[in-house]
Amino acid sequence: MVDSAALAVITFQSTVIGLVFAALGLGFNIVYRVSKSINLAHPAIVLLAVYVTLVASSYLASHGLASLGFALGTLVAAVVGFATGVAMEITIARPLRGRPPVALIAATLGAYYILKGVAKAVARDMWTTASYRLPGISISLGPVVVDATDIAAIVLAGGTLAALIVLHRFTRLGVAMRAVAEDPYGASAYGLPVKTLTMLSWGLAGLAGALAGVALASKTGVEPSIDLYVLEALAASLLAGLDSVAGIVVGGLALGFVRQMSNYFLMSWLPGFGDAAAFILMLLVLLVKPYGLFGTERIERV
Amino acid sequence: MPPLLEVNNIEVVYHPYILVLKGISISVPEKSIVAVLGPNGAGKTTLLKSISGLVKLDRGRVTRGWIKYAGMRIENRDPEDVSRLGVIYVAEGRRIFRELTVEENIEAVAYAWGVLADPELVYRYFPRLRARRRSRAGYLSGGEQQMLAIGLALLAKPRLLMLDEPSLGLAPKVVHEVYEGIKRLHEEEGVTILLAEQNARKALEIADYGYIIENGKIVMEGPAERLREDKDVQEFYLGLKKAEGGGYRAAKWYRRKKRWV
Amino acid sequence: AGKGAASPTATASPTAAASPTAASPTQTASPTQAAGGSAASKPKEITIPVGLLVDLSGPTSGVGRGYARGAVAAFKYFNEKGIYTKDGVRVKLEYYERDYGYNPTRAVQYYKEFRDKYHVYAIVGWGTADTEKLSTQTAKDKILYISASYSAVLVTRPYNFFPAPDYSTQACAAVTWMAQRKPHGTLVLLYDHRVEYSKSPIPAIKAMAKKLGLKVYEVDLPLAATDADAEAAIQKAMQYHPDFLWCGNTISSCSRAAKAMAKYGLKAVMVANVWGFDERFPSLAGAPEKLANLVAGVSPWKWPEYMKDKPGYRELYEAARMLGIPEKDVNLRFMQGFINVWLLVKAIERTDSKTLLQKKGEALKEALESSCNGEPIKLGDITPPMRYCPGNHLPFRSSYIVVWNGKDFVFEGPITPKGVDCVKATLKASGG
Amino acid sequence: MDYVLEVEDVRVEFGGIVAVDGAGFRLRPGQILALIGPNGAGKTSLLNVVSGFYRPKRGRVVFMGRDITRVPPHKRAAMGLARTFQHSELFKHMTVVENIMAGLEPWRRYSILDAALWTGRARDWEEWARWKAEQVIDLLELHRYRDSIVEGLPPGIQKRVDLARALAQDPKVVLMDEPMAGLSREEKEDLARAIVEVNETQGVSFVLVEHDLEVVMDLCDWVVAMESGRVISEGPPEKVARDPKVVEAYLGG
Amino acid sequence: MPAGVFKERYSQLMAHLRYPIHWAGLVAGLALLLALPLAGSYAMSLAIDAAIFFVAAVGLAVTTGLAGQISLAQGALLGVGAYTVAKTLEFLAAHGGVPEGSALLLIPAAGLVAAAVGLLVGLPSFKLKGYYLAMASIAAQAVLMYLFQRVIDPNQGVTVPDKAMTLGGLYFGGGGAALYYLTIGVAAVMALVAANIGRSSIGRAFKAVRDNDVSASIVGIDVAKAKALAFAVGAFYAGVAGALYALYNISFGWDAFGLDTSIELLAIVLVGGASRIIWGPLLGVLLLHTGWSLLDDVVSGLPGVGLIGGADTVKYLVFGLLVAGFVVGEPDGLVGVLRRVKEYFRLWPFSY
Ligand SMILES: Nc1ncnc2c1ncn2[C@@H]1O[C@H](COP(=O)(O)OP(=O)(O)OP(=O)(O)O)[C@@H](O)[C@H]1O
Ligand SMILES: Nc1ncnc2c1ncn2[C@@H]1O[C@H](COP(=O)(O)OP(=O)(O)OP(=O)(O)O)[C@@H](O)[C@H]1O
Ligand SMILES: [Mg+2]
Ligand SMILES: [Mg+2]
Repeated sequence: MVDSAALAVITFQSTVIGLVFAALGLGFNIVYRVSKSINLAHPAIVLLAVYVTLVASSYLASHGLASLGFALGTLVAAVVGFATGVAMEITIARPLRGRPPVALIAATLGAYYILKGVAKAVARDMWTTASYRLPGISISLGPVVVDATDIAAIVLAGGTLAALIVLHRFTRLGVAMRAVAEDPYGASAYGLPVKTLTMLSWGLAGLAGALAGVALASKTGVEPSIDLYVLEALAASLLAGLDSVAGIVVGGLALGFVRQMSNYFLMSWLPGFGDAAAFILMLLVLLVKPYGLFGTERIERV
Repeated sequence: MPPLLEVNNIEVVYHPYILVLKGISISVPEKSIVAVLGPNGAGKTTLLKSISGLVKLDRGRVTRGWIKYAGMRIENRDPEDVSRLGVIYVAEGRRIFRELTVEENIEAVAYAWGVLADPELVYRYFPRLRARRRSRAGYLSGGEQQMLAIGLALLAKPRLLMLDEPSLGLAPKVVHEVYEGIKRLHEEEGVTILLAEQNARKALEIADYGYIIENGKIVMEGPAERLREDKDVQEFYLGLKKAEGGGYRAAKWYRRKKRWV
Repeated sequence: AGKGAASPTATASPTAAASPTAASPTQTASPTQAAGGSAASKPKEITIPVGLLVDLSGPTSGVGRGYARGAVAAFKYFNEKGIYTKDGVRVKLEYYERDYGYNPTRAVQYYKEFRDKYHVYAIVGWGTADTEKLSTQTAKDKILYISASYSAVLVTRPYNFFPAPDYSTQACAAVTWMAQRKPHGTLVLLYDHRVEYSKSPIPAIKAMAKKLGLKVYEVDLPLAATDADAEAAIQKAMQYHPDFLWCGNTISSCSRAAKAMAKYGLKAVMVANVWGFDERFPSLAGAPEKLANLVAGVSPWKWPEYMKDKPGYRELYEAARMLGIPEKDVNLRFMQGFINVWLLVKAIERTDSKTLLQKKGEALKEALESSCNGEPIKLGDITPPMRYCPGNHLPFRSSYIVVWNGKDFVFEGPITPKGVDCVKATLKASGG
Repeated sequence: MDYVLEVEDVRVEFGGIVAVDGAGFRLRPGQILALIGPNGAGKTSLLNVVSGFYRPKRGRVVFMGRDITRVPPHKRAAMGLARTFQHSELFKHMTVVENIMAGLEPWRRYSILDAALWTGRARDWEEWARWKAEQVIDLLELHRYRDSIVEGLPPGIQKRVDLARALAQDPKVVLMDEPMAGLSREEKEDLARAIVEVNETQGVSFVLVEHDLEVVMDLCDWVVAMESGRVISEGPPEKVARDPKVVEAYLGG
Repeated sequence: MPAGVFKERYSQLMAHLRYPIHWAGLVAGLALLLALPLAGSYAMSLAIDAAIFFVAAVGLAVTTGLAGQISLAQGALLGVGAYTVAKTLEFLAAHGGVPEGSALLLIPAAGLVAAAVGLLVGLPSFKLKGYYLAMASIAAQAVLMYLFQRVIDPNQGVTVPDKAMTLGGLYFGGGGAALYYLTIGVAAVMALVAANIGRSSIGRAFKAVRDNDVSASIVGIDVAKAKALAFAVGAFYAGVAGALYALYNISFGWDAFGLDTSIELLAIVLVGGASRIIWGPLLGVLLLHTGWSLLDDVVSGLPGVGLIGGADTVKYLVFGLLVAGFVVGEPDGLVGVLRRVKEYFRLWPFSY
């Protein structure tokens, strides 16, 4: 018994969530490209941005700017996200350049705690379950209803993805970033602006994390535990291939669909199997394509 | 006129306390080719890396002495700043971006130099790269990789080009080709070249002046032709003793110890 | 958050010093000293250590913060006001606040710190999973444990207390209310099938529904639900044409489900359990008008905002004023933390200093259990008279159904479920 | 047995690229054979087929009379087929002596339980392995570096460690990929001496891929020249060096 | 080898305790551990807890640090060990009763069961590398977690019966001196075993696979077998740690074995210094695990805590700064810090 209305709704929601996952995963890929490391602080950047938006928008609301609150709050969060990324590059990634990637991973874990502390300090009394105030839009497309949170998520996640993918794929900057990622020594010897590019990349990753985080929070509500979704988005990154920026869209959508569809269709037998299913899918894909769907295979020669 | 590059009595230490260069001074006049020779581990690479600033990334440091390039002190500067000044270092072991295609390698470096860089330049000097432009550089043969590495350096329009063992692992014919390329570059573009080599014969063929480093110290220096004539250099670096019945198989029975050091 | 402000600094605060009964710190006998020394000289004031285990940073910190705030406010408030044992000795509560981030391993570690380093008499704790798991140990260690988890399992544990009916009894009240509104209706249960907290009242609900003639279906709704999960769950639920929904998760998950309900125009009434519904619910769900009379929550108590001047509730506001907490923050969560500490205060008030110092947690337990056949415990008007009996720590059985009418919350009830022993139904199902 | 190693008609492809296209060679016991050819001729790929890292599309490898084309690489080492590499492929975070001893793993004669409890069996074997390693350390004069981490060592020393790791396995055949690259004249002589010594005293056969023609001429009994994956010339060194095809493709004018 | 100290046999070079200073350290360490119960039961609890995580981390250090296979399933494998104990006892209780002290006997069994599961977890390592392998292990973590939630521990809580933890009048549950000595004893033996494996040919094979798996296979190491073994050994440690976890916690549920625990264990290994399989995990556990428990008192004493949002907030800031500061200051992990101190004294007064 497949209810077609339900199927349409779930398909739409899977797409939205998939886009959000893709945007969340994007930050991992960008950082991986320049620093060959997983940024474990990425979830905390998301957390910070989500609460910055909440605090900023409620501050604006209390000053009579309720209608602009969300938009301006998001803007503030984007700036904070970018700045956080840059700050991480300067304080952590740069001193550890040339060291084994595990050192950077461990350091980003430290940054995770710091940023979570900062998020808590920013939120203070607002460190709680909340939701953004969005206009009461409701558009019906057949059985599917699109509301303001859907629109916010699609615009934020989709916009972030589109902008950064264009930047990485269709400009020389993207190639230069890959070169820097592969061999920062060599790159600096050939005159590539390694510091600037690395900093910019981390900044953009932070920015992407912030915007994706706000997109996520409009779909889940603002939650102290919202950072947990971000680790799941890591699956999207690997599914796509860690060094593929454009592939992340496919990775995110695949994750969104598998997660939601198995949650729905397996509900009676395996309730809540979505997360595990998403990881199993990823594992199966990786067993066939060990560097993800679009990742570049590592060159192995002796 | 002062030399383009002057290295004065530098000491270089790697983390934590490995002293590698123990007071080295060299000078490279504008538009010359200077060769640095020496056995394995002597410190040739370290010398070039200290000039380019790359020692820093190996957790090394110039702890004494100074390096002057075009009148500026450049020791312990960031490598990207040094390369911006026109000092381009082509590392040993064909340091290219192996995961990128040939074309992308060129694009990446061209990005750094903006409109100044002419990607075609690479293909002009090393035409055989054109055919492989879409291959990932890691799959190129050794000679092609070396050509690409030098080609990338060209894009930066270097004033001082430092080459670290450009002949390493190349077939004789390709060594010849690469050296021809270097010579052409020197002549046509007027690039000053600092060359570190094991292949002393090849290096001294094109160099104006040479230094021999052993164990972090300069043990001998002089104009190239004079080094070529030196008996010890001949024996230990050029292997010219064959005429006297030496050769590799004979090395088993007879081996003279070096006098220097 | 470390050592509570009930330590000497707070004792020496101006208000305390001005109060005639306040003793200066030097006169304060430490409990160990007093217990070990001659019992003849009665100390003027004793300090007893208490652990406060809360989630301020983990997945449940969205409600955990309010709860912790209420508890801390209560510690400070009662310390200031003065807590006296039956024999008139003043008791100061020295509390140690620990944020365990909902991590069970850390909960155990902090428990050991409370027990072995601070020798606490009592702990005011938090989650279902950690409280249940610690309950065996607290019974052995004889430490009174008052939790924010109202799990039925805890009703039978000797040292566990809470001033509310257990989840199952609360849920049974909700089912009773549903049956009253529409006999033989259809009920869909939304809850996370994997989480003990969400699952805990399900067997009781099923038993009650069967008894009252409601049809029951189950739908999985993750505790960490996105709109995609919530909308899928609601779509699934709609296929059963429900009259009622039960949401057994926490407020974020339940409010997402309500949002989906409004979005797809499902006209069923959702009743959420106590942690799934509070003052924020309509705004979290994002469609306050559309959800009028469609969303409700169970609550064992009326909410502070509606009872401002009533005894018991007055103390909440007084405490908040004293600590500079804005009035709007005196909400259900704040009250839950506050009354848990208050219950501890009640226990102290029902024992005498000698027994307290000698038997520590056991004295507190016995004091609370003395309500079984003796004077019941009342926390102002917040709770009805409560009786804790050995082996059955269910203090009362009635709950309100709090209905959102589009503008305001309306309290229906109190409702006392009848005909099914809801605690037993749950205990039987969990095999404990 | 005429040949210790026979490599016949090997073909290796990577996507569209044909790296080896029907090349092969035969190695007599005690022989030192050189494999020469321009960069990209497929020399390394051919060695990779022999040591089992690449699986050929066609052709076969016969080692001591046994077809080993399908034998996994780690088993070939145990059979007496050792290998050194073109670029450093050492275990770079391990010390020199550990690197050498790692090559003895196929001969380990104790179980993980022995290891865990460090029983006599484990101890005795480790002692033997260490002794074995010290033998080659002596031979190749690596004493100074015995306990150094490989990563920081100069490339020339790393080459020597690589050879030591191979020789410790008591091989019948050693495949060496550009052993002389990056060595100074003097070091080349040292290495050559070691090769000749092992060759003459223990009868070990060698396949050298080498660009230094002088070394090839001096050391080798037989030279195989390749180009574009095919053998273009074969024979005694002097003959091959004069072959116009070789001069054209490899040596240059 | 310092001048003047000569070894006659190679095996002496391989001994763990080569110099008098090693012996002195061992004696001092042992004395400290034996005397620790004098510091009170909280100190013992901290030590037991630390020892349990230490064992699990040493296992992970073998898998990840020694053999280079990143695993984020160690938390779930800890659960496998813990549930092996609890579920076997549950079964025994239902079929004739729990023998005295049986929980103790189940410790090695827990290790073996976990090792078997660990083999499965490690299967993708034949194909995957680095982060991709790490992700595959998250998949294993997720699947195991689902099994715990739906099949093995649907009530989110199991309890080890007291009788199973009592032997010869001693009670090994929850804490106390008996469990303390048992735990540190097990931890010490497990550390020794790891060190032994590390210096054996098997350990060298692990390291070879980590450094360069291609050349490892060509020089004769069975890479697949080595990887599988590394996973099994690591999982065995997790299983043993899980059994001890069961004894110490008495009651526990699947929420203790989530991805956060796996991440914590990996962080312990990485921050401590991945290449040293004993000292790295030890220092990592002390900083990241025990340090967290000890930080509360420190943090609440800091001035201005209330201004930044309370001690719980400040704790995150301080802890994060500690971790990041240590790593950035010494990328080789905490072990690197130790080495630096040692180096400093060795060269003193000629500090360069
Ligand atoms: N990153 C490093 N850390 C520590 N020591 C190093 C480092 N890099 C090089 N060394 C040491 O410095 C010395 C000089 O090395 P360098 O690479 O400069 O020699 P080289 O003359 O270029 O040798 P080759 O001809 O083999 O390239 C060597 O002994 C080497 O071990
Ligand atoms: N793993 C691989 N994937 C794709 N192409 C490869 C791979 N290995 C080698 N090739 C290609 O196969 C050809 C032969 O390479 P090989 O390394 O065998 O040459 P070689 O004779 O050893 O050259 P050199 O003297 O430069 O080392 C080259 O074109 C190379 O790009
Ligand atoms: Mg060099
Ligand atoms: Mg080759």
